[in-house]
Amino acid sequence: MLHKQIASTKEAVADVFDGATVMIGGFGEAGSPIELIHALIDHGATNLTVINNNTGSGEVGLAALIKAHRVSKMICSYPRTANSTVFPKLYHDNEIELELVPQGTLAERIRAGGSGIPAFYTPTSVGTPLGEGKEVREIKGRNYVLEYGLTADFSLIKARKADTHGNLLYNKTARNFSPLMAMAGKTTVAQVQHIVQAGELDPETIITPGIFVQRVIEVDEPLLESALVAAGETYP
Amino acid sequence: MLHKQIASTKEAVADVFDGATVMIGGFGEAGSPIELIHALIDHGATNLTVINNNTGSGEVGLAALIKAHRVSKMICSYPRTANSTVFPKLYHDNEIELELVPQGTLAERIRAGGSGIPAFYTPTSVGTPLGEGKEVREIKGRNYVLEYGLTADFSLIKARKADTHGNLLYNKTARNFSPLMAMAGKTTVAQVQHIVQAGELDPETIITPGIFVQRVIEVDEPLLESALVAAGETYP
Amino acid sequence: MSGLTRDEMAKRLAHDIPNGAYVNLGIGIPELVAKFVPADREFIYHTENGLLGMGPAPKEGEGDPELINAGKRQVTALPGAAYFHHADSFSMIRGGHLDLSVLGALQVSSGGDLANWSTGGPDAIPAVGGAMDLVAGVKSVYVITQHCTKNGEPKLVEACTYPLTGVGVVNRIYTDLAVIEVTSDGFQLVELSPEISFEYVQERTGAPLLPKQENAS
Amino acid sequence: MSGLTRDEMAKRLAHDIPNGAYVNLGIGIPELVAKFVPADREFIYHTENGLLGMGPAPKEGEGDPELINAGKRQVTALPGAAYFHHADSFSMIRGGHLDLSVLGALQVSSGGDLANWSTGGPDAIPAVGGAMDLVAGVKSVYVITQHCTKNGEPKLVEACTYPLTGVGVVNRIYTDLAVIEVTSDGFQLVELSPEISFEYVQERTGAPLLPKQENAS
Repeated sequence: MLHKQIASTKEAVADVFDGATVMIGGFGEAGSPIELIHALIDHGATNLTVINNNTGSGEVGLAALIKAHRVSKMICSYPRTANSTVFPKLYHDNEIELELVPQGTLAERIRAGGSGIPAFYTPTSVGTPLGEGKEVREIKGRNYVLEYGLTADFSLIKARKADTHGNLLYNKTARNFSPLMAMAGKTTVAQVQHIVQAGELDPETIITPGIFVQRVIEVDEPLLESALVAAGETYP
Repeated sequence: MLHKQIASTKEAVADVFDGATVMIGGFGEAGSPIELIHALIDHGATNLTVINNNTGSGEVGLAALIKAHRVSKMICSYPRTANSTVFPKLYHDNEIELELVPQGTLAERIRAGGSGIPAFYTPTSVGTPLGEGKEVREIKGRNYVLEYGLTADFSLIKARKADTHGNLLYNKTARNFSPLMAMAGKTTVAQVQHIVQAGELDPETIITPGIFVQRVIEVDEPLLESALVAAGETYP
Repeated sequence: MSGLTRDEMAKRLAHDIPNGAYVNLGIGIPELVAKFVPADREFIYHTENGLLGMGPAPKEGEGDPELINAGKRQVTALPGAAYFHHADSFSMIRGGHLDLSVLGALQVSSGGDLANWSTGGPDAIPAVGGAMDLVAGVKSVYVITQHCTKNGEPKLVEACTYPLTGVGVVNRIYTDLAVIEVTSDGFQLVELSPEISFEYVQERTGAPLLPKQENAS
Repeated sequence: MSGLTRDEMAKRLAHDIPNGAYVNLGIGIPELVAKFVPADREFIYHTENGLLGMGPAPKEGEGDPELINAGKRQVTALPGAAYFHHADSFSMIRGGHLDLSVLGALQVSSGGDLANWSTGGPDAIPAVGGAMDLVAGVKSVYVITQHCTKNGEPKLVEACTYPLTGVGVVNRIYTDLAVIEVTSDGFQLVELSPEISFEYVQERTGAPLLPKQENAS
């Protein structure tokens, strides 16, 4: 009686509103929910704050979303990767804002946001430009900076398999940020290669329990970002 | 070439020193590493600070350790359970200290300690006696208390299966605090029912990666606390 | 005028849980709620010791002492269940992912303060478990309790005298006598139990009880 | 006097890693270290994007674009490997569970400050990745780098002029010319590369270099 399965990627992102904060899973192309991102481009929501480790590559997926001027701010750790040209151009032209966050702090801030932890202290970035302006506190003789939890209106992620309760399994290092983003998103949408009935997954092996997932959409043969980039594809 | 397998429970706890902080896995008897606790009683280390959700039952396992006056302080969320008589007596006689911590805060403090997070804010306990004396901070209009990470000199835990790299799988709700304590213990000792060769466990299903585990000891038929208590057994 | 039985209280509460809700049931009367899932609804039960999709007690001899609930009683796992560790479990609770926490009470104040973990007596062993996390994090908190103590003292009061579990956290109270909403104006009657009068409930309540709103459902 | 090649530098560093160490290799020259595991030793490689037990690149056509390292290149998983999410991965890093982080450098100061993520130029796109977490959390930080920039400027300096990655975090530096320990007294020579003189290294180092301690191994 749980109705988490959605019929189309279009429907899955239909309520993303202008100005929304959207977390997008993936580390480079590994785990990038490219079909959901393309549906978001089609949908047209704009002035988005996007949280992702990178900024996409080529002119498909996240890079295409940025190129379409739908993203006003990126929160990420590494906006500079191979074949990443769209973000640098907009950044140099002052057309997009960047909040640069160390990768482990980014992961922990997302986990904290999803866990009801509003803020925490971390040794990362103390004494560096990324720690500037942040509250520093000495605890047991060492300095730490205060960092705040991150949440999102929507989290778009990719997984290998889901059951009808929204329980998720991932594929190898495509897991990365997605289980955390599932926790931190008010509405989490997972595109998965296979949806099975509740009871078909071993409860000992579930990585993301279904409580963190509001919608699942089956995309049985997802596009591969690197292949599209190599072929010079663009979206739309 | 990794040498994590230990031949005996005696050897596995041989370096626990007087005054050590010891995390012990389990929620009630589920996940309690009873053979390691008994080895710790035999070993004789005293003046221990023990972190466990409860305080044991009957006069075996954790309750036997407490009865032997080896524990000067308990950090737990629920020191009062069925057949729990040893702790209440010592507590009333002022022979053991108690730090009472809400269960979710206890779990988060252990995870924080194992994750290099020295402190975090949580809404739990605000305005209650357990929040008294703690720093309160308003973040986005809501009050939170500051809580500190917990680490341990030793963590003693129980798992279902390990490989020779120390990767662990658990059994059902016996998982509870153990993956967190594995992270927070400087030396983590896991008693497991089966040890298999590295490569025999599916890397997608590992709950505790071996980096968090320093010693594994095979106890193929672990004692059951409730059965011992029902039979009126005591230890030693 | 006897009011509802414990089972009837549980059934009444279950009636108000929406389909698909993620629910944590406390120890005691709250556990009875699981017996009364209305037709055409499915609730997913969470137990804070690491299981989502908790089912009823196992058949005799089929249990696993390592598959238990927060009250340390043997349970089962339903199809679609998932196991997880305590930090993830309390991320669900603290992070506002659970829809409903059903708890017992020693006292509830008209401001929604809950006291349910300690009588504060000098001989009591304090034990809090997960109650403070549940009330701090779960979207809705329903209390299910006898309206009065065994000695006839009101449990619904102006201000709690026992140590608090949380401040301003209770949304609704289900007792043998009535269903009561905690509003910004204090206790508000939602429904009287059969054959129970407003005055009868007010007499047994330690704070003003606002009458049922006519337009309320 | 040409000094070590990049491969020789990597091999020299690998020689100092103890058996059973958990190691994170940064992008670039650090990656070469994996080619030189000494006989009778086993290192477990961690990649911060979620894998412990990382193995070499897959054979042609056998890779999975979803099995990559932090440099986003395809890798393999060795027997005993485990996958995990980013928060767990950085718990390993920040929590001090990794034994060694091997990183490249733009500059290292005699106090052990590291600058390796940005030249601070106005046109640079700042990108930090996991470097700040690695230096803040991992037990030992070894830098592997050419002793000087392509323009012949020293990379080992009194004080970094580029934006810092961490303060006082570097333990050792492996260059084409020497192995240098960062001590409380500053840079201390551990070993010269073959045919390289102390004076030659000192001339190319932007801070005083203490001679090798006679009793040091």
